[in-house]
Amino acid sequence: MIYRETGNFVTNYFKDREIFPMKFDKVVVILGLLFLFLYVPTTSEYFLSAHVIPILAVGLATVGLNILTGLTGQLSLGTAGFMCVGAFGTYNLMLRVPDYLMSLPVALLLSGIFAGLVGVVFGLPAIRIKGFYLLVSTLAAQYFVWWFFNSYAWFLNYESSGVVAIAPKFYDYWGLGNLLGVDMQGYPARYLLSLVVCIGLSYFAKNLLRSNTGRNFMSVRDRDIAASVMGISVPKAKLLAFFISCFYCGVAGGIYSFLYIGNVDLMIYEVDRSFTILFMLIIGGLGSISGSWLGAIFVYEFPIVFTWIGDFIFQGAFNTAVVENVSNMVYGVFIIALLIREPGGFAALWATTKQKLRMWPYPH
Amino acid sequence: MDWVYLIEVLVGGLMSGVMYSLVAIGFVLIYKSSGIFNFAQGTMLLFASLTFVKMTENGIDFWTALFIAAGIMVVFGVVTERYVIRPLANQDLLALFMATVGLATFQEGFSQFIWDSDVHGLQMSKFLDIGLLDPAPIFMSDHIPWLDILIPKFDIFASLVAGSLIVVLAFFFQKTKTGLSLRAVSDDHMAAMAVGIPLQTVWAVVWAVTGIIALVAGLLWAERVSVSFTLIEAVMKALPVILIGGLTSIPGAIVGGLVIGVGEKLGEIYLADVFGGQGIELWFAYFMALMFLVFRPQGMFGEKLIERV
Amino acid sequence: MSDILKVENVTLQFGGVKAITDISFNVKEGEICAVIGPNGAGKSSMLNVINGVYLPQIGTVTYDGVERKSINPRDAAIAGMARTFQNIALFQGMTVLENIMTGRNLFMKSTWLEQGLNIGRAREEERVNRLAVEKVIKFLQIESIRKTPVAKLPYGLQKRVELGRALVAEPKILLLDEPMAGMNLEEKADMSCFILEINKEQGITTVMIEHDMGVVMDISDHVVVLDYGKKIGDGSPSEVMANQDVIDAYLGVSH
Amino acid sequence: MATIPGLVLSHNKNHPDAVALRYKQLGIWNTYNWSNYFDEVTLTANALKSLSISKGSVVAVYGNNVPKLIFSISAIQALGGIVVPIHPESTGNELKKILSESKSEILIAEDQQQVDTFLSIESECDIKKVIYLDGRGMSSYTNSNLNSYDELTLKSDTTNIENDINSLNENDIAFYLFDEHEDNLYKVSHAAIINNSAKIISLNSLTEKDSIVSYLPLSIPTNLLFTFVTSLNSGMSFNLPESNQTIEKDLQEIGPTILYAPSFVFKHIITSISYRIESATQSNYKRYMNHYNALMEIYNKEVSGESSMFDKIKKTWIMLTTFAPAKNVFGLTKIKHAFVSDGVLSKVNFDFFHAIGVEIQHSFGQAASCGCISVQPDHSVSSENVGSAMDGCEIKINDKSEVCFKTDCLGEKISGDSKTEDGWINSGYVGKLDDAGNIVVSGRSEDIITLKSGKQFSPENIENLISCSPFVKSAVVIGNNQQSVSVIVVIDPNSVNSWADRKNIRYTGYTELAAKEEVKDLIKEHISCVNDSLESELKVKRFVVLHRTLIMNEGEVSKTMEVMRKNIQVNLKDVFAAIETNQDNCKVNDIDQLSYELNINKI
Repeated sequence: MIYRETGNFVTNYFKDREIFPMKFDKVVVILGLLFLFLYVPTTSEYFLSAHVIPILAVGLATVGLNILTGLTGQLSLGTAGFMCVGAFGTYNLMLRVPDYLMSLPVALLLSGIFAGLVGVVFGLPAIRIKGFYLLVSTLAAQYFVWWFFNSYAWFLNYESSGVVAIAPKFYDYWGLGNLLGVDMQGYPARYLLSLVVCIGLSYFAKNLLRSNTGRNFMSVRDRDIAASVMGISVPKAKLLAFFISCFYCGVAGGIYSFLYIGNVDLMIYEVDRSFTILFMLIIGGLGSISGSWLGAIFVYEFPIVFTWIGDFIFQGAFNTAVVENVSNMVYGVFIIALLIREPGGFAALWATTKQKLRMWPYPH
Repeated sequence: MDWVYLIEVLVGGLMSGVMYSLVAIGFVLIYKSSGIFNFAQGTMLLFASLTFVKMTENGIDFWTALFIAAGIMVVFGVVTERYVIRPLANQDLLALFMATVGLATFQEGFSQFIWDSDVHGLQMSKFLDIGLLDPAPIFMSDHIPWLDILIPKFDIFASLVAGSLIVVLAFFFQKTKTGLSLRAVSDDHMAAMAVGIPLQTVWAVVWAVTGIIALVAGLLWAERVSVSFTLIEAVMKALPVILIGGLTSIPGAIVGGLVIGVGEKLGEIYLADVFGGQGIELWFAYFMALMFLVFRPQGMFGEKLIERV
Repeated sequence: MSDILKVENVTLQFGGVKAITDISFNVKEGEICAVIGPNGAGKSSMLNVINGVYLPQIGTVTYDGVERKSINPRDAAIAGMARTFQNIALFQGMTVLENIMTGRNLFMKSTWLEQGLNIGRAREEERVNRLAVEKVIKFLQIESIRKTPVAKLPYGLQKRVELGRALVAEPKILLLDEPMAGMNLEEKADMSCFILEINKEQGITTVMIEHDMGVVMDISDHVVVLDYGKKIGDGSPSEVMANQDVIDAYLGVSH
Repeated sequence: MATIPGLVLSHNKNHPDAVALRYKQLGIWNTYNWSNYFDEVTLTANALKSLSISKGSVVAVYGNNVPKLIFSISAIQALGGIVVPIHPESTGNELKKILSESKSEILIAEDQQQVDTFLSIESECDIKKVIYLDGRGMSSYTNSNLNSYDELTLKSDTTNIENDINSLNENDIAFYLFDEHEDNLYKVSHAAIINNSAKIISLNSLTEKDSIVSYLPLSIPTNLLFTFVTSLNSGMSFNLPESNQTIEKDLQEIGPTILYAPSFVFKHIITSISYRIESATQSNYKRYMNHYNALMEIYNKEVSGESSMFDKIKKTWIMLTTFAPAKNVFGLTKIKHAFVSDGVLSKVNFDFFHAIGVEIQHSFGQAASCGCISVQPDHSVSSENVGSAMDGCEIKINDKSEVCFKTDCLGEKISGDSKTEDGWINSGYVGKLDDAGNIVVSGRSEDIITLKSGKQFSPENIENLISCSPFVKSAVVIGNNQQSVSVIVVIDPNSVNSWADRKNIRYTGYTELAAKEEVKDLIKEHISCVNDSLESELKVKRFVVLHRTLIMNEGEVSKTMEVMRKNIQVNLKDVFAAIETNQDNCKVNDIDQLSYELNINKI
């Protein structure tokens, strides 16, 4: 009901394609960005490290999965595997390339590309096989990648424990921190780097979605035969989707290991993480970038909030097993309920609310 | 080459293949009748076996516990059909798949919430006095004199159970009215509705039957790998099985299970060195399935789709 | 005028069932050719052979001077073939505008990187192609629904959008599979007008499958009649009407 | 010295970059500033010059408001030509009459529809050239008189036309306007219509910052005055929607500050508000109705000057939560003045618009008075009157209680004499002056009905009350030489459809829906309500729900959706006869050659 569309008219196609055509939205977005860039870094280290940065990391992976599953309709259960490639790739790039050539942002980007290429390899079967049959390929990716890094200790620099801590020198950024006098290993700096990457990649994804590539992806998802009859190269679209999606997952893996937990640990990238990210995608809404973020926040924060409720209201009545089980039940119920009531997930709920506010008090 | 060892490996593979097949049959039943790729099959196993185990741990005798657990699975199947599948009847297959992912998540949390997340052992020999199972411990391989090889007795028992289950299912589908209407439904939903087959009832029956299969499979699996979260992981292996076998074929599920079971064992023995690491069992099944599907995208017994445009 | 499309001795089988048996016919450049026949006569299969969705076992299709045993649908599109489908094959998750925009994908040369960054060629291409799409939207008089998701549209409008998606690709030849099925009289009249205009004003050769004999007789220049996968008539509408085989097999049965 | 093209010229001189005209095409709003506008006029004028249009040439423009047509008007007049605007839905007969009576030489037609209509009567009139604006679908037309506007302007040059414009005299005839009721053409000079618009502008202090959306054809005299001439004269932006189907959305996008429309448009807005809110959720509907009632209560208090501080706060709240968003949905948020012509709104609707802050101002005028002789001032609270005479006008009521006027902005009849009585022009409407000197119009004088008892009344009043319901599209009162009043009701397909859907009433089309007992009951209930407010003699005793809507092409309703009684009487003579002879049923042989059974219902 605060929306006023009256008097909002477009005079060229660029304006008609804007991501936020309404003045109100623009204001909200600018305020939001100011909040994210100016206020959030000043909050506590704990808040940044336990809430914000991990959400940025898994949210980015969700956006990646969204490009593959939500936009192109290719089911994937290999998300964690591709994140793993990103994490190990970043680690090895930082470790093995001379310091003056490599810096974390560059390593993230390169390992993202590497993860993308791995994705393309496992996406190749998608040219021949369709639908649920493709699950086999992405599961193969998940298990193979995991086994691969587990079997070849070189990638972990022969660390026998299977976990390597990340050396402080990796946060050097070519001495940028020294120049500015900022603690680049500190959480505010880590947060800002993840934030810039996430906003940049979300913007990129949104642009793809509203351009020819995005439309090609969606047409492959909706009717692949019609797509090829329109002259769209279906195999190319599928492989590209695999590449871009896995690129996102790879970068997300790098952020998760380097900017969130601060070590590279294979156990983080088991198949259940792939599922968690799938939950985020489904609950957030397939095909919507903002939905992916909403889903990531919900799925990540629910156990934390639930534990908090347990601690404060029921005096710590919930142990971790209870929290985990209840969270799983809640995710399950949310997924089913949303699929029944609003298949577009949180994103569609949000869009409907916005539409309702615009049309208020009329239903249509 | 030690041929006895080879045969033992092969037989071992076949036996674990039987276990895969048991899970796969549940998948196929649901896929055949409603086109739903039921991701919750694994958690149904967990739920069924946990329910059973908790009851026996609380002193309920084997047959009563089995009966009650079966009852609970039937109720669960019917409830699922009514509150999850039916409201989504008109959605696309991807949405239905995601709903079963949701169902799986819920069931995983639910079964461990109401029972617990501990690891339980299940020793059927405690309850069953079957010659094959005695003397315990059953995992000790037994010598088959006329072939001069060792085969675990339990595997033989499992194969017998699986075999009889398949016979019962075959009888159910060929001879009973519900079974026949289920076959009609799997051929053509619209036509089945047109001739007055109550689609929803049929679906409910299928989910209930699947629940019972899950119970049987769950108990057998649990005997091998213990009753815990790992059951779900083990069941992920059933995925390549059904995909190789073809989503709509029960014989396919069985053959697929055997192929994967044997292939996996052979791969572990003969290929592990090539790949320079142990544990290729983890992914080898998926690669086999993948190779297979690239040449035959609809699976071994799956129906070739002619896409109408 | 020359023949833009020649179908020669095409036979198509599914398993053991023959959908099309030894069919040959020519389509002249610039004409409206109607393919008619009872249900199951192999009309849709014929279109699917022409643009490469199905591969015929025997026979060739010569399009635009190139004789082919088969073609893949994408190459057909690149060579200037656009089509609509009998059971509307719109992309249900997109709006009308996006659907029609997909028809312009062959005109988009920018890379996905440019599109993702929304720079340079990508931006300009969106504008130029949007203009082309808007012209089609205006032509088909669907301005009021341009931002509506196609899934929400009634059947008749969906057919219109699908025509728009084919038309915006600037094809040389347009294959329409029952463009007027399930429409009321008024919608049929509009659709006939659009098809005639596309053909006469833009000079696009049209091959059309249609059931409504009135429409066929009104707007087509050339009629091919199929029955049980065989060709039983070929000629101008009046010739076909006079053909005894056609009257027996088709008109006689349906009336 | 003001002429229509002179105004364009002066805007071009004074503020060439200000927005003159926007029109939506291909999904975006294209903008012409005054300099572009003038260039287009120049180009078109030069093109027309080559067709030997000169001083006194008569050119008909036949179509909807599209930019090319708007430019043509000024271009024709720049050359000293006279413009005859014709409604795009005009039939062959009407077109023929207008063309021949105006002695038009050239016809500018919008598209194929208009060209086809013209070609059907081509042999019967003296048009030398037809210029079509949109050549779509006409590539096979071989008629040598047809010319494409685009080709003409392409060949044309940009010779300056300032001298042509400056040599015009403001007393030259600018338009021939067609009055449907009078069935006659009126001569209107530049000075007359521009002065008339100047009065409206100064009365309402309109400025170039305002904007107006024009979606009705300029052949409607009031529309020509209020939108085209007024916007030219004040310099405000003139906005043209994309197509007839997108008007609502386009109105919302532009958010005009000035709205002009005949009363039927406002009635339509009310109808769509009510059928939209009826399909809302129960709680929303309830809240809406509560708010509606509270708002009307506060409004009534405001009118009587009794509203308290609390009422003001409450109204702000209601507006904020319900009606401001509602206004936004209909694109009414920025409206400062909403002029209504061709009929008045009923009190309920009038009060509603005022309560939500849409200043409805009734106006009265026709071709003879250049579109307007009176307009209600801002913040007027009476729904009955149409305002008092504007400056330079005088009004009196003659002994037949007909409204007569004198004005300095007069349109003269092209043929025959105007109905003058000592310099007073008879408007053709009956009415009275209230105490404040405001005109209260009750209807056209030829429509007056005389009951058997000798009681005389104007049917418009009752018809207005009946068509107040969202379910009624129009109503036709019958009663000449009758014991009692009867009425033919035409249901509104939109709102009755959605009502029927909600009630689970099955139907296949309009005819079947109109014949439903439930619909009859619905109408019956409404008419009984209306009867409560009527004096006993005028109470409606019988009604018929018509099997179809009234058709503009058959002349049953005017271009502004007013009931055209004469033609209805001919087309529906069976219904009239049945009512006059007190039948319970009647068989109608309709214009589509089919016959229908209609029930005549008693109340």
